[in-house]
Amino acid sequence: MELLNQLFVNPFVDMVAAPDFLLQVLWEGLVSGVLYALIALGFVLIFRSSRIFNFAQGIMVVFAALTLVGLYAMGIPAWISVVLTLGVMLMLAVTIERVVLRPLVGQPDIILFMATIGITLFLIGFGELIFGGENKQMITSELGIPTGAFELNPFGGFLLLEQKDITAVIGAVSLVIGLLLFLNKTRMGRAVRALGDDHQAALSVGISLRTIWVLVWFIAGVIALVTGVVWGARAGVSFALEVIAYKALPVLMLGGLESITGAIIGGLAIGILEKLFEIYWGQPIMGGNTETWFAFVLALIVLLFRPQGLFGEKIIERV
Amino acid sequence: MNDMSQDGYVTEDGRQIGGVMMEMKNITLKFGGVVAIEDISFDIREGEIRAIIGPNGAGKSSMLNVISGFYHPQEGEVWFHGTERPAMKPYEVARQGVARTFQNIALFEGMTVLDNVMTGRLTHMKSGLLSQAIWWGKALQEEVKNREVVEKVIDFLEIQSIRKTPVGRLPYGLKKRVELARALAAEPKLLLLDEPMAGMNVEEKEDMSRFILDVNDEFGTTIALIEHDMGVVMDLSDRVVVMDYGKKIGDGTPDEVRNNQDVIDAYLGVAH
Amino acid sequence: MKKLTNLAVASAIAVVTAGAAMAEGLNVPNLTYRTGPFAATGIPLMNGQRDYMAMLNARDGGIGGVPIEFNECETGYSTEKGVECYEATKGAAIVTQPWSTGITLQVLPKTNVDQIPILAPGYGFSPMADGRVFQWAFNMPSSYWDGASMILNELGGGDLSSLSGKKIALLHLDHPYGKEPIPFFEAMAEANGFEFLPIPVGLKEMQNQSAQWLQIRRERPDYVIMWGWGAMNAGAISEAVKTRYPMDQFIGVWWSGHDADLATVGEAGTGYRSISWSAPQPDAPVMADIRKLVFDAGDSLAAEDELNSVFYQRGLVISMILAEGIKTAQENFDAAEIDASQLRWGLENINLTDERLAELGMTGMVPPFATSCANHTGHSGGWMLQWDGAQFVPASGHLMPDSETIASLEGPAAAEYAEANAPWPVNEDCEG
Amino acid sequence: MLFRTAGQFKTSYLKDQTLFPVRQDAILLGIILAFAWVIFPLTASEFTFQTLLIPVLVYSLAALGLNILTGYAGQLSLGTGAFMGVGAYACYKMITIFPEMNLLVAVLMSGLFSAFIGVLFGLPSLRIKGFYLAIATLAAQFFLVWLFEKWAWLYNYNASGAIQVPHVEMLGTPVAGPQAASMTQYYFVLVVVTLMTILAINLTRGTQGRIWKATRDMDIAAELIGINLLKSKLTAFAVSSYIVGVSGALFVFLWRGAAEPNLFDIPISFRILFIAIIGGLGSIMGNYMGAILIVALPVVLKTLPETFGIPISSATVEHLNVMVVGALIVFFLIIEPHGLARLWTLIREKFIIWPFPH
Repeated sequence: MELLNQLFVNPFVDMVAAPDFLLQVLWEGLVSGVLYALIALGFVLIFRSSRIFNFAQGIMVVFAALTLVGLYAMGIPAWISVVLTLGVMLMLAVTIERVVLRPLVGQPDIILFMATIGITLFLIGFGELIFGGENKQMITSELGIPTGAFELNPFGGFLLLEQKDITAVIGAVSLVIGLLLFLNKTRMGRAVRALGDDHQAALSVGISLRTIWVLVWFIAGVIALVTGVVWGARAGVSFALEVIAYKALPVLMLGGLESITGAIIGGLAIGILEKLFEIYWGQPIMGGNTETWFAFVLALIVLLFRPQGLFGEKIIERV
Repeated sequence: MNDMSQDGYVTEDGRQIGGVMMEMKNITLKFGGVVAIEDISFDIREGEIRAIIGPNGAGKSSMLNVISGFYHPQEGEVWFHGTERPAMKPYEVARQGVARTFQNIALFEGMTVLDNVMTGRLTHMKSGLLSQAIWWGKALQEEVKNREVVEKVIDFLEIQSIRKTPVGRLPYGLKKRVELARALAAEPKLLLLDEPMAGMNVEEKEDMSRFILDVNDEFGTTIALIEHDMGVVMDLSDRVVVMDYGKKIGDGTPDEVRNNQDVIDAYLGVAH
Repeated sequence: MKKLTNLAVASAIAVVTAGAAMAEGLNVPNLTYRTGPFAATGIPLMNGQRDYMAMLNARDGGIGGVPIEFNECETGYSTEKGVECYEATKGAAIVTQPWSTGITLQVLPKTNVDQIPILAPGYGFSPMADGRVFQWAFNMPSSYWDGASMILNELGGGDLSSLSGKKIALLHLDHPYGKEPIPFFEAMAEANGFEFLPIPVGLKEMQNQSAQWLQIRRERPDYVIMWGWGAMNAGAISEAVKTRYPMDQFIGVWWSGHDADLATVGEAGTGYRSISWSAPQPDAPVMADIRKLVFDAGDSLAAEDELNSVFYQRGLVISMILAEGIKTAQENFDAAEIDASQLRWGLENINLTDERLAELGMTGMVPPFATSCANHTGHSGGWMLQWDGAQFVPASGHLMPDSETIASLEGPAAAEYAEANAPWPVNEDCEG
Repeated sequence: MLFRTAGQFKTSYLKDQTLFPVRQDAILLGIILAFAWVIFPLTASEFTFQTLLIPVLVYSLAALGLNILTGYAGQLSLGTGAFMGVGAYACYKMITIFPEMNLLVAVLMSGLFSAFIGVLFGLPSLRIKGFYLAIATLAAQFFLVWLFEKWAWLYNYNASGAIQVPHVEMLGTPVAGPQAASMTQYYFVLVVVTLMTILAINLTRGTQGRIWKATRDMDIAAELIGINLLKSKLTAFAVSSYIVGVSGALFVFLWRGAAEPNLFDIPISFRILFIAIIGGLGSIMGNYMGAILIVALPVVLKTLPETFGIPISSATVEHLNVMVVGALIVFFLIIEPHGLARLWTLIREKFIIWPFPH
């Protein structure tokens, strides 16, 4: 009886008792969700265009952020550092296409997946060798990101919205809009989209497969940089960030590997639900830290009922 | 329908065909809103070679998948050996003695020819995990006994020389033959062949036809086969079902079917 | 660029040490972590340790005329790699410095067999203070329980009963290190009637503690004590600022008092305190030697602004303690080249008085303390350091832990450990 | 020359199915076994036992377990570490509850617990496939490690949350705990690993092996020829998790001596996966080759520059090690996606037909 109360009654009583706190929880969840969605988006783009499950996406986030901070530390002005970092991400995309993807064309999916794990390790070692392992500060104010906070007072309580979180949300939304415009309105973009459906069709647009792959990996690099900046602004930059990359995986399970909408909605849903669960169930009943596994277990349960994910199309098996 | 007695009939070349082995009654299969098979009934008799033909997209493969339990029809019944077959998993159907080949070769690419054919024997193997792990007792006896059966099939299909070759390295025609070997190794009561001659040259087609006839002849195996191309099938089969757009448009001996106006229209592509 | 020069310097030093490996010397390896998620806090400490030994080598030709061979073995704070390093270095070494509570716990039972002292200054298993049971382990000058006790004493203004009815949260790393003070806090909570609330931070959540801080906002504890490390510290402090938790009610253990962690929030962190058994003394004579003989000579891996930080200078203190142990042993056994068991005796008989500290040029960097056969910690006490918006400054007099209470907990815990790991040798010859 | 197979005929099916149809292979194995059982123990130092020999064996065994699931049955798992943890904690609980228990029995039994948990987490594999399943195994990884942290009963309410291997004797000799000699521990591990390897070889070359491989290569066809996919996959999860669990128990009891929950976290899962990939998925022998490479690489990287007098800091070595492992994975995938084992097979085939390559 006591357990039932704790499971089904108390959490909701708590929510109603302190609505300002609930709003804060939702906001915190939303901000994490935006970041999960961004990382998942990078995965989806690459998966759609090349059927590669890019495990390195999360490390690219750290690598991009480290490069940015590292360049700035050398005395290069902030915005020029951003441009140079983009250059580095482009070089990375070209290198990966040339050194890893091209020789592995036509290999089974699992082999390519393993190769991206190899890339992940390489980038960790390389990044730490060049930039060192210590935690660095993101150059938040140098990039013009406001660092203050808005305090709202709903329901007589208080709700604190950090300006850099708001910037993160706005940045993410504009990035997604930009990306959708690119995919839908430009020739290159349409080629990338078509690639997801049919390689031949994509080629008929007249852009080589290699160019598209480099492009896609570069876009993933840009997304990584944006993610790195907003997350770094919250928590600093070091390879300890890689753990957040794992959170994008259950997002992909929920949203489906190929759905951009799925990545966004899945990311937000997981961000918010895991926070709610941790605060109202995990901490009071289970000793806390449930965020490490909640998203995975949730995705697993959803998948049991919908094996194609929430936004995937129903799979008809053929012989 | 043919007006044949319940006890079977005698074919043109003088073989005695037995009673009904499998009967499809009013099968309807849909995928979402798409109707793949619409109200089709036919039967397969002991010892006969039964063909299902029709143009692309006629629903032949779907029908074969219904027989092997891979698809479950929304309406209709499947009767096997005189009893209605409940909805069952494909592997349960296989254990009832139904073996098959596939339109797009479905061999286990990572294994040798011998191992592939041995998988055909799995429905006959019963030894436990422990016995297998210590490679002793029942597992060992089974291994040898079943190997003997498999070697007979290998001899029969003349693939002795490629026994230990990984399947991935074989040319197309040989792969088709290995697939047949795998199905035969199961010693099936009913053998389903999904376009066994697709993509073959004339010589290979002749080889395959000979094997099919020999299988039917030597082991008395009942065979149901699907073909896209009418020519070869007409010579092979005892009775033919013709499908078009998910409907049955003809059923009977090759001669009857050949003279059926609907069938001629379907093949010549008369507008519907 | 800085990084590259560092690399070059590191390489050059490695040549020297590799050369030294051929010569006879005092082999004192350090199991460092300059990589991985905890590197940020590890690097300045290890730079300090290294530079002190380099200074001794440059100034005095080592200790007692014998050069010190100070080799590093990289663990990345991974227990597994740490044990590997322990195995790799223990052959020739006279001491092992495991640098992680996880590694310490793992090698602790092996040191009895391998007969090699573990030096874990200010970390490891608190009951290691009991030298009768833990003959080979040393965690001077203060154990975690000392730290916890000093914090509570400061919070209670010397009278723990004043904490009655209060709620005290422990924000801790969910790792052997972070869990170490929990038994002490639990015992104290029960004895003094305050509510104790442990809030674990998983290794994966160090940089994303919003859930923990939401919990703090909900529970409204009167004080938050932090047992954090690596990226967790900076994460917690910026969350605290964000949650508007009053900084003067937020106190960290000595490993949560790293200048760089507070620098991320700057002014907003003003008032945050950290208990410490060491304090930076920029004008201490020893710093002049370090600057002249090591830093200016280009032998240091540290950056200029690191030299006056709490952690770098604590690194110096740690190496000084080891050097004192070696020196004590050399004098007692009248031998320049000492072995592991002689060093054990040395570490058991350290007597670091004010006079000795002045001699070393380190007055005020660590409180005086003395060890004995039975007391491997020394229980030096410490100071509160407070962040003034730009750096840590001492903000209290010399604080002492509640040694009686701690001793009453240490004994049984040590005995329990020995029993669980039976047969465990106990040194009965020790006099209190 | 070495591998001339002419003149070796098989006169029965059973002989054709022997492990080493080619006599030279059996001789080679004999030499390897002689090294493992006699020569290494006689010559190895304490350091070699602890940093090379024992870890190679333990990691090979874990990789062998993973390989059964991923290499043979085709189900990608990223949660190996957690299942090693289940084995380790199970063994710890059994030994502390029943101190008189024979350690060998405890180690072999601890696998049963991880097999059970493995089957539980394997249940979704019928509906969830490919990468989705791989991510689902991460649910096991994160949840179980969390449980190891939170369920204090598992570590006997120890304040540090870590488990410490108690002193265990067999026949009057210490085999686990601080007083056990490395050589004793090595032989203990060697016995278990040899036993497990023999069982695994038998399982994978016979009926069950064919069922798994069929499931891996084409699950739909496998089901249509009569394979119960759920049973096949669950058997793979069970056998794999059993072996992984046993390796976990060895990992803690016969090597590490203590363990904290995060020891079983993602990094070790990936390390085992790398061993299996680099060694060769779907190969038993590959696990050993992969483990030797992954275990020896950091040691070599550390000592090689020193021997040539090239100065290198310990941190740089660690960074380089991570980089090199990453690069090696990519390199091996490019030159031979099937790993070291396949590389060896190709070399061997060249030997067999030498000197007439056509």
